Order: sequence, then structure tokens, then C-alpha cells
Amino acid sequence: MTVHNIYIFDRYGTLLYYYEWNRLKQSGITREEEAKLMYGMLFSIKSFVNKISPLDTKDGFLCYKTSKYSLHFFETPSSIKFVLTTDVGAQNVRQFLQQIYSQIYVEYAVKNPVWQNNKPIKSELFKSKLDAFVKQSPIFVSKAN
Amino acid sequence: MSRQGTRLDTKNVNSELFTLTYGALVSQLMKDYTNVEDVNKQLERMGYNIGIRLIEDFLARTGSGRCYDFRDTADKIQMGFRIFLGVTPTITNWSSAGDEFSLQFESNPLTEFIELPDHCLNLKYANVLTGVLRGACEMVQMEVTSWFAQDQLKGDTVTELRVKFVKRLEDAIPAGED
Amino acid sequence: MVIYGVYIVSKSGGLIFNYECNVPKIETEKTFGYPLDLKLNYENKKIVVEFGQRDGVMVGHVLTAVNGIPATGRQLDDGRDVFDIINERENYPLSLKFARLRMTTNEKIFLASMFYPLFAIASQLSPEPRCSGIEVLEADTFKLQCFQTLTGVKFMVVAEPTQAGLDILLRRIYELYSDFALKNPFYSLEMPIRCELFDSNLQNLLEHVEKTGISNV
Amino acid sequence: MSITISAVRPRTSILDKSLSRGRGEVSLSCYALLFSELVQYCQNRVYTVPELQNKLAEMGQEVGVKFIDLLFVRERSYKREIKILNILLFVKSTLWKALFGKEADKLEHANDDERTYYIIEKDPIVNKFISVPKDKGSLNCAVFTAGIIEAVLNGCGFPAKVTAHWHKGTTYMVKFEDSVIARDKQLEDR
Repeated sequence: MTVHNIYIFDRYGTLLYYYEWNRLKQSGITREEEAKLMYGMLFSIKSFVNKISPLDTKDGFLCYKTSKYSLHFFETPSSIKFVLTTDVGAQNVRQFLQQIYSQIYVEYAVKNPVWQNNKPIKSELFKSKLDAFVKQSPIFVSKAN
Repeated sequence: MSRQGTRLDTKNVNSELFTLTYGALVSQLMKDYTNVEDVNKQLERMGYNIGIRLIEDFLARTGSGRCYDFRDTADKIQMGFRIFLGVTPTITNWSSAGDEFSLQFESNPLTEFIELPDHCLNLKYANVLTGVLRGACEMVQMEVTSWFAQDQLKGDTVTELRVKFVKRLEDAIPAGED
Repeated sequence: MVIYGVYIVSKSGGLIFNYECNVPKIETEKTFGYPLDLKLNYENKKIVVEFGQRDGVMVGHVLTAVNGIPATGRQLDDGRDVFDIINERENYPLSLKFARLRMTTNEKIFLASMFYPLFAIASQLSPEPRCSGIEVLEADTFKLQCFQTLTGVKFMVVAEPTQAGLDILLRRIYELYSDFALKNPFYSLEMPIRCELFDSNLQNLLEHVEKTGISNV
Repeated sequence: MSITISAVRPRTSILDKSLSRGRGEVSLSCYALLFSELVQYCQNRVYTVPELQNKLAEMGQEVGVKFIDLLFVRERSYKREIKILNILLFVKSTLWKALFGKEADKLEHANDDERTYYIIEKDPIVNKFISVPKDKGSLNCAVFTAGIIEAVLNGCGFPAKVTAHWHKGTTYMVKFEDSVIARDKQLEDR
């Protein structure tokens, strides 16, 4: 099991937070460009999913898998988007993203009085809490181990 | 692939029907074109058209993966001959750089019953095969060229098809591959 | 086992085949009193529910009829404007029919061309080297499985979210393609597949799969 | 005395090789693609569907003429057929098996015309993968096989016209020349 990286976007597509645990390949573009590409892709996938779905969707897009990784998507009603990439075998990641939202994002970003909610999250506390939260989860078993 | 080989035992066709159908096509070309060189070219073009389709059949039925080495390609081409034509040419005469090899045929279903009349000794009767190889390899993003180095129809003791690797067609490799 | 659709996208990104099946008709007719407690909006030449979904009328559904008279865009078949009727108190009670619209062929072609770059970006953004494009896409209502051949043709199938074994089905469809499209002298590569035998064999395959499961194909 | 040795390279003639026994096989995929290419080639050189049919039939005849020689050389026990029914049975079983590995599905005699016979094949291999587009009307590419049959019948001394139709799969309509019918009647009278 592996967690590769996380992206958190606000409703306007600003990359609020990025962190990587196990990443062997970079995209070859700047982080900023990469975030734009990622956000654009998510936006297109959401619209694609709503159109091609045979039934009315509620949650809509959940995840995709490639040969090497899975991308999991969770969007709050306030349009904060959480994106976590893992190995293809990871289970219950959506639930895990929900917990990151309620137990980390709300607690250590939203409730942090010095954070402006449309700016990247710089808080060390947020960083260390998220890191610990991810590392204790069953989804995260580093390849090094 | 887990299902490799399960669908190779599909229906076969009498090779004589095949030989004679090909013969009818060649003789039609000989009637339609005055120049033997044009016939050779047309046969190659037809082979190319067959090759770009045949490769999908090969991939769909064998579940074969991408080649990363020309020796691998040689093995797959040999396998293709076995599956489609029911003959297994010998792979031989590798160039030292490993970018050229020969396929030697003891028999060739295309040329059974064929004797070239004296006025068309320049006819490359089985030239369709060079086209098939070019088309099939191009579809998996590899440029090859091939030619008959020896031909039983021309009095040689064996038929030898020489295949040369030219380049990988990097631009044509679909996204999400490599 | 429910399959909703099959799509084939050519090497250059064009939709060359699509087949839809089992897509349920989602339609609700309901009588409303004045004032109308739905927020409707006219967009892309359709009247769309924007807010206030209830009783099966969902956000995103399109108004298709008023008092049984079919509507095209904002115009009823008898020539009247839909909003003129909805805004007048004396026209109530009013029976309105809403539906989830099926994709048009143009929309499908558009979606296919849209999937193509998504597929490639997913590969580019991979945290791991030598990664494929999207193989499976999951939503709450369906699952899409994609298989790209070494030659660059993409086969996609849309099915129930829980459906397993779609990769096997896709390989069978690849075989049908290599038989009934490519061996047909009247089919040109990269062009839309209009081959009776391909259609009928695909239908047989899908029926077979729906009855007896994928493991038997 | 000196002997001049010919500089001509000894060529192995096809006559030096023994005729194969006809058991070789190629894959149906391979044959289908060759046939498809043949149809496309013909199509590119004609303007109308009837012209295309004729072209395919001609190619079939070319195959038929050669095939009958092979068959007779190989089947040593073969004796010349003189009766219509026998030659038709020969086509339905011997020829069909040699070509397609099975007998034709059915042989029928037309009710209303004594010259006409039908050989019926539900699923001819040449049509196995072919969907004829609507603008090609009643084109049946098995007219190629009809050409083979026609050449075989002609080669055996039973001149006839053979056509292919979409009926019960594919039906080959064999229409013998009057002289053939007359000859058959004479034989019966004897």
C-alpha cells in the first residue's frame, strides 16, 4: 500500500495545499502548472461523468485507476476538492478523504485564525497533523518498509 | 495475459484456395499494369493494407505486449507466420548490430504451384509479404523495411526475407504508453 | 449484470462507434400550483431545473412538456412561450414534465474527443513512471472501463458500478472489431463503423454477458 | 576434345517438386484479409455494382480453372462425370470439401425451370466478415465462389451460368445451357 501525494483545491481552483510522500516521477512542469493541469482535468472529468452517466448522479466522480496509480476525489458542498493518489489496491480512500476534511482541514486550517481561506496553507501544524494522519492509516505503508 | 492462446484455434482455410486466390489477384495485376515494377509496388501496397489490419487480429487474439527489442519483434513475426500462414520460417543471419535478420522459408503458401514465366522474372511474386510487415510494424510504432534476399522462384535454394529495423516512431506512440 | 454502453475511439481521437443499451428513461410529470416552487433557467436552448429538486424532478432535468404539449427549448408545439405560461397565475394548476436528457450523437462525439486528452493527462500526472492512461473511471452511478490497444484504438464500456470483469468483455469486443470491421472490404480505417455484422455480433455478446455473466464469454 | 560446361545455373523446376497433397491450411483471418483486399482492388477499378460482381466472378473463374486441374490430378480415382446430377453432387461434396472443408448445405432443383439448380450455403466463408453497405444494393461477394463453380462446371463440359444471391444465407443459382439439358435427356433415353 502506498500514498503518493495529495492536492487540495479551493472553489476557484487555487491550490491550497500539496504534499507528496512517495513520488517517483515528476510531471516535468512547475508545481503551479501541474496544479492547473490537475484542476482542469478534474473539472473536465466531472462534466464528462455527469454527461455520460446513465442515471442522475449524486456524488458523481469518485476515482479513476491507471496501470500504476489510483486517483481519489472528494468534494465538499463548499466545493473544496481533495485529491489523493494511491496505489491501485487502496480501499476506502473516499472515507479517508472525508476524515482528512473533517479532522484535519476543518480543525487545523479553517480554525486557524491566521489563515486566509483563499491562500495556500502554510501552517506547520496542519502539515505535521496531516502527515501523521496519513502515515497512521492502513492506506499508507511506505514502499521503503 | 491470462487468456493467451485461447482463441488461436480459430477456423482455418485450405491453403490451396488461398494460394489460388492470391494467384488470381497477381494475374489480374499483371493484366492491369504493363510495368512489372508497378505490379511489385501494388503488391506491396496491398500487403501494407493487410498488415495494418492483420496486426489488430494478432494483438486481439494473442494478447501480445509491446516489443522492446528487435529480437522480440523477430519472434513475434515468426509467430505471426505460424498463426496466419501455417509456416514457421527460421530466424537467422542476424546482423552484428542486431537490427537486421532473415526469415528463411522452406515452403511458402503464396508461391506453391508458381513458376515465373521468362518475361516476368522481375516480378516479386510474394512482395505482398514485405508490405504486410511494414504495415503491421508501423501500427505498433516501428518502422521496418524488408526485401527478398533469395527467392526459390528465382532459382535460389531457399526463400529468404530480410527484415531491417529503421526506427521507432516515437511521435505515434499513443499517450499512456511508456 | 447491466451494460449501459460501448464506445470505440480511433487512434486520432474520433468516436467511430457507440452503442447504448439499458439506459433507463428518467421522466417525471407533476402538477404544480402557483407560484412555481422550482427555479428554472434557460440555458443551451433548454429549460433546465436549477434548484428545488423534489419528487423525482432533479436539478439538471430538462422541461419537455407543459400540460401534455411537448416543448422544444422554450417553445411549445402550439407556438406559445413556456415562460409566458409559467409566469401567469391563471394558467395554474399546471402539469409539467421533466426528463433527464439522453446524450445526442454530437454530445457523444464531443465526450469522446474530451476523454482523449483526459486519458493522456492522467498518464502525465502519474506519480509513478511508465504509467498508462485511465483504465477505470468510477462514479456513484456507473463504472467506465477503457482498454487501449498497442495501436492506439480505445475501447470503452460503461456498466453498473459493481461490475467486475469488464476487461475481459473489452478484449472480446476488440476481437469483434478485428473481425467484423477490419476484415470487411467496405470498412475504411478510422471511419465510423457501420457494419451490420459487427452490430449483431456485439449485441449477441452483450446479451450473452447479461444472461450468463462475463466469465462465460 | 573439350567439353563446354553450360554456364546456365540449374534451376529447380516446379516439375521437380512433388505436388502437395493439399492438406496445408492458412488461418481464416489471413484469407479474409486477402479476400477483402481483392474486393477493394476490384471496387476501385469499376463504377457500378454489376461491374464489381463481374470482376469478382472473373477472379473466381481464374481460381476455378486452376483448381479443377489440381483436383483431377490428385483424385486419381476420378472418372469423368457425364450426368448433370452427378456433376452437381461432385460440386456439392468433393469440390466444396476441397475448397471449404465441408459439403455445401443443400442442393435443390428449381420447380419451374429444369435448367436451374440451387446450391445453398448458409454461411459462406468469403462472406463471414462482410457487411454490404446499403448503397451496394444486392451485392453478394460470394459471386467470387460462383465464378469458381462456373469455371469448374465449364471445365467439366457442363457449360452453365452461376450467380450468387442473398437467399437462405447465400444461394448459388446454376443455370445450365440448353445443350447440357438435351444431352442429359438423351442419356436418360438410352
